[in-house]
Amino acid sequence: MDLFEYQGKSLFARMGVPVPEGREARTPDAARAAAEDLGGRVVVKAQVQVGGRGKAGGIKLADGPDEAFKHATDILGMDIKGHTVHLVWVEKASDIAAEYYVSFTLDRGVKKHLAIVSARGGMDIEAVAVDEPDAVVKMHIDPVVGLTNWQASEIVYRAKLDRASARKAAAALRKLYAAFVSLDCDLVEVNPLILTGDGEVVALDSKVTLDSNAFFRHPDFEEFRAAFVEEPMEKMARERGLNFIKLDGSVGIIGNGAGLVMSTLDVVSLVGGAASNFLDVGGGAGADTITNALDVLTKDPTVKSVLINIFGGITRCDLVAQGIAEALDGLELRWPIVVRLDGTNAVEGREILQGVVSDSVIPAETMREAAEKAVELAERG
Amino acid sequence: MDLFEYQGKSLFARMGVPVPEGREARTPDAARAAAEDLGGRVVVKAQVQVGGRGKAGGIKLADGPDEAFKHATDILGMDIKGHTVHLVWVEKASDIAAEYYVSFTLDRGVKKHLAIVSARGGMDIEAVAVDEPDAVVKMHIDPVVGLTNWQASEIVYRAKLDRASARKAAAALRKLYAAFVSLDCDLVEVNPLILTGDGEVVALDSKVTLDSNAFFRHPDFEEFRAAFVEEPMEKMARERGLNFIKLDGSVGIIGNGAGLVMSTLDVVSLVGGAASNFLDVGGGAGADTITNALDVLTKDPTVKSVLINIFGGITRCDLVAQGIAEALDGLELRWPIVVRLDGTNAVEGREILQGVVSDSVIPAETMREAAEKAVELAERG
Amino acid sequence: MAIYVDESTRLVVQGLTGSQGRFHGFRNKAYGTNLVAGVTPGKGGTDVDGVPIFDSVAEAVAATGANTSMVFVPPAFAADGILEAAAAEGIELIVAITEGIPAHDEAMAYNYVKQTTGTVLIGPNCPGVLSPGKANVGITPPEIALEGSVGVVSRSGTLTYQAIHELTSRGLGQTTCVGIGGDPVPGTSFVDVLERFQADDDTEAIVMIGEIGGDAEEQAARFIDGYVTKPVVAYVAGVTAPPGKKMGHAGAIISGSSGTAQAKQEALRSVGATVVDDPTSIGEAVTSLL
Amino acid sequence: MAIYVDESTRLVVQGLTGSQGRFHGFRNKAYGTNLVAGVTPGKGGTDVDGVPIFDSVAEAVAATGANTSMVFVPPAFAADGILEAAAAEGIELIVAITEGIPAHDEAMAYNYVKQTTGTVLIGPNCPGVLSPGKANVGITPPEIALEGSVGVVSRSGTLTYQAIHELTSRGLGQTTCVGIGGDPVPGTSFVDVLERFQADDDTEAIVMIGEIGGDAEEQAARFIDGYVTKPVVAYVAGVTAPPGKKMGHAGAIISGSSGTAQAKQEALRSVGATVVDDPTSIGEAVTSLL
Repeated sequence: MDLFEYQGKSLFARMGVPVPEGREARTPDAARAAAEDLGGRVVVKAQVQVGGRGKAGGIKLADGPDEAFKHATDILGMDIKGHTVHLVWVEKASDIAAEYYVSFTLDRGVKKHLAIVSARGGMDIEAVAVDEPDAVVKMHIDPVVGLTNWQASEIVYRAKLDRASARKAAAALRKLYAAFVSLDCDLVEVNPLILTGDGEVVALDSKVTLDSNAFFRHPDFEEFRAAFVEEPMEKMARERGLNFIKLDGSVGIIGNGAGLVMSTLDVVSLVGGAASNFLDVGGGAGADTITNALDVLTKDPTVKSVLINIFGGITRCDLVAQGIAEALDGLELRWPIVVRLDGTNAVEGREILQGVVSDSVIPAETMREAAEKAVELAERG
Repeated sequence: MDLFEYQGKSLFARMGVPVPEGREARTPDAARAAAEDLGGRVVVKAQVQVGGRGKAGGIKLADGPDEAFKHATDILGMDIKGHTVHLVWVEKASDIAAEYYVSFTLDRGVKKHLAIVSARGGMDIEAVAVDEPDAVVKMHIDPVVGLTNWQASEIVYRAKLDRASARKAAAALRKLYAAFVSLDCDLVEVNPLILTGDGEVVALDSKVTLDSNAFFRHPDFEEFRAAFVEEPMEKMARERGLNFIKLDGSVGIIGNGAGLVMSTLDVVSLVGGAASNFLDVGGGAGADTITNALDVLTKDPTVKSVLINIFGGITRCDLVAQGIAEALDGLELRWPIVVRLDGTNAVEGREILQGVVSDSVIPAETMREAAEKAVELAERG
Repeated sequence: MAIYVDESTRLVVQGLTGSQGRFHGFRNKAYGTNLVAGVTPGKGGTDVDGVPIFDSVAEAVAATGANTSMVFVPPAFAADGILEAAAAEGIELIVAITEGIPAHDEAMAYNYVKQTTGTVLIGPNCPGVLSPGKANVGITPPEIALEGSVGVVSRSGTLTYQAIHELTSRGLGQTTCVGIGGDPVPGTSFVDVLERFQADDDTEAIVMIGEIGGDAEEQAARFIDGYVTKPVVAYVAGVTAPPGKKMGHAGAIISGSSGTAQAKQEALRSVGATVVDDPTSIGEAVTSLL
Repeated sequence: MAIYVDESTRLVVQGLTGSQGRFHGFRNKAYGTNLVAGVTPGKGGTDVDGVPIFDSVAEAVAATGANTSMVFVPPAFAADGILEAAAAEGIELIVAITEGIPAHDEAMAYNYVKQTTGTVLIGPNCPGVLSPGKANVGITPPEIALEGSVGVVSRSGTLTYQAIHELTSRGLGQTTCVGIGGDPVPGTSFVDVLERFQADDDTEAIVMIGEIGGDAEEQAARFIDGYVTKPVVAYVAGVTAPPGKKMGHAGAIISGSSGTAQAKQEALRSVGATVVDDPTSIGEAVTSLL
């Protein structure tokens, strides 16, 4: 789960990483009040989960409350790369002496954590990494013991951060790493981590991705969602434990396992169609799960046909078929469903399916055949 | 540093290990007040840093405040194996369904932490270990990752603790281990860890030894000392950073390094004398350290002669000699000092010493010669 | 021959008393796998359909000589279960089926097991290992498999089944089918499995199923280039998938331009693998190479 | 020949800019040890009497080819310094002088270094290693040593010097003098050093200095019994010492009855070592055996 800047900063603050003081604002009036409350110069920052806010005009400096009101008026409702700004973060302006880049993530290739630090923080860190690789220092961290003090120190010096404040920078790295691990983040990125005029090291931005598999350890994290304006279908899918992504085509896809669903998308494309979504019911789906998945697709007006592609392993085909039968009873389905079942309890599943076969429920023998039928039906529908 | 039972329990409580509620009492009146405060039946427990309190009559059950007063009267001032009772701990009586033994310490031979757990807790766990080794379960813990959940679980089942409360017992083990590591203990021993009638797992006793090398991480631990009635010479030595143990003989010993000091004791004994103390100035002693060490020995009326045995490594003999010279100026020394210097800057040290040689400051060439002279002087003195 | 699991496998299932562990554990047993024990702390001394349950893996190994553990423990406790199995003397192979283990737990367990033991870990979040006609340790439905000479290795659970199905339906049997799982830190990589298939005399061709993300397929391509002489048929899912979640700038800095299905297909094609663009074509491609 | 340190030693000192590190580092250099670098975070780019200082061990190794590190870092940071040296590719030996490292830090560092590297750690809380005439890495005053054929190994700092002194004053030179340190978790044990002395052609006799507590001397006795054919002279300090601090019942359960100086002397005597009861007798005993 990707957090907004201000949410990530609240986690940093919890771990003792200095962040500028600030307030949330959903209206220009609230932004004015926040600026009054904070005093002095403030920065009004669009809260969107996409990079490039600054260039798009989503970050503005205000001399006082009136200007904060004006900037908030401009920024709220703005569209930044397809993301609408519903919220701004108003924070005290910082005195920036230097801008660093810091991130902690997993390097899947090496199977260890990776720290990336650069003294060339700011907007174009990816370009720096390509053009001046030496300016971007990487260090692997063994997840067994975590970031050691010597590593934090070495990376600060190797990346040539300001020497006078090196200990503070190393301390900030250790706290950010502690946040990365103890708060179960997939990513902690700070760009820029700044050095202030008076030698403090402060996180001026945050990009934090939480590992939703670890939410059982952090029940309070669910609260972050309250600030998200979620697309209704995605919200519905998430609440039902389904992995759903909206796409542009007309064939609704339901499958088990990310690989099989991706492959189904590919095959639908190969036979000339286009998927209207990616929907993975995961492993061990029961009848309810399938009914829920079909229910989600009923909310999508672009769907013209649905392809259910199941290869049972931990998932049992008999339960899938039962789910389809239950959905036919309980839901109003506007489109035909092509169903392909193989694997665990496929024979039992196909038997159940035989009982509900109709013009709207069409069994298919293979994945390719299923794709062809579904695309054909979508074109007709 | 060894803690009193109630101090160790305060650390357990800090880590979430259940302990009975209780109060300190230094007078019978205070014990009465504690019992009133706690209500119901209470246990009055002598706070001494030695085993076998129970057998010695240092632990007594009281039905109410008056009996608590009476028991405290008996116990306070009692001598238990040479330890005077200055303080009792009055705690709510527990309903004991089973008594376990649990400890965490370092197994030096294997260089890993060791958990020892037995369902046969109580007073004679050492005898159980000898007579029924299978009843005492040991498990090594890798200090790199610490006690894992599976280890805590396995040891509880292998030691045959009550199955119905096994999860609570495993949780208590994990918390006690967390105390052992995060509070830098050399030893955490709970005997007994009890199962109560209503299925709770509670630490009924504690034996905690803190690692004084780690006190820089736990500045609050110094407060525990306030409860100790320390022998004045030992207190003085500790405050001056000297490793001092009082012994029975007449030759005061000052040396650098535990091994050399022990060896000096052995040689003094070989040549017919007996040391009045063990005093190790440690590595890198300066002139002050030596002056301080001599000052400590001035408080000991049993000293008849002093042997300073230094083999310089990180310690510099010139600074040692300078310290002796300064002590001669600043302190009133009632006894002769035999000095043997070798190693780092020995030549310079011996030169400085030459300047203060007298009947009271006698250089020696070898350790054995130094011991012989010191013993002879002690016999004369 | 087969790799990882065969007639000598003596299987303990961690979580045999749960519904999934029981269903799949006994399906494996029904297939002929030597299921010797289950482990569920607190249920030691009981049994499930005659298979004894122990409180710990160590006790199970001591009592039954188990050499392989399958982990069906819930996500919150699965990494601990992997550590337990790895610490038990005698367990040589751990197959971790559990999906949804927190990433940091998984990374820690993987590295610690590697640093302190010689135990092989497959998974987590994988369908397990099936050596047709010999043993099944995992959740792959065994009826779709056929004994033969094709080695199958896959990052994706259900696509593994799809691949096996395509082979079997064309009469192409398998030596062993290995699902390495799609999690960020798989215990066993494509390279590990390719190395075993290359060394296995009975394996004549290899089918490899990849997907977008990470660089495991690119690593596999480099290994194939240097060490694999047997024909390889590869399929990579996700050609039309929306761009995957990128881990901030960090992700881009780590991976550079790699990670797309197209880049992976190209890497594999460039080292001589036959790359198909539809899983339905896998069987045909293997037939043409044998 | 010599063990651990010799003319090929290229030494980096962690903490060379501190007063102790500087005094001993340069005493080692004056003895002929090839001191190539110092490490003090924040002082990289400076030098001490011409020896360059780096911010990290890795940088020092990269710039100077150091293969041995001596740790003079204060106790609170010393375990971290050991981990740093062990992680630096090229460092083969770490000699940790620092006294007073918290026990848990030490135990963690020891086990992690052992699990993840092949680096040899001697100490902490030790006087280091001196190969007379070749190199000195530590705090042993080198003027007391003499090149020769006796190997010295000791748990006690100052007693090591005493033993060397006794040998030298009788004209008995040493191949190498190794102080393994008296801390609860020494990186190198008696057994490790005995094994090297046994394998070293130039070492003709071994002097071993033990003390009360632990079971390192008993382990050494078992090793001597099985593997050491060279004469061993042993001294154990603490015969008349007050009973050491016993770690509760746990200590008694772990150690049984061992740990006393008498038990250690007996164990060593029983395997053929010559046990002396006064360090002054060490030289005489060695003379009688050679």
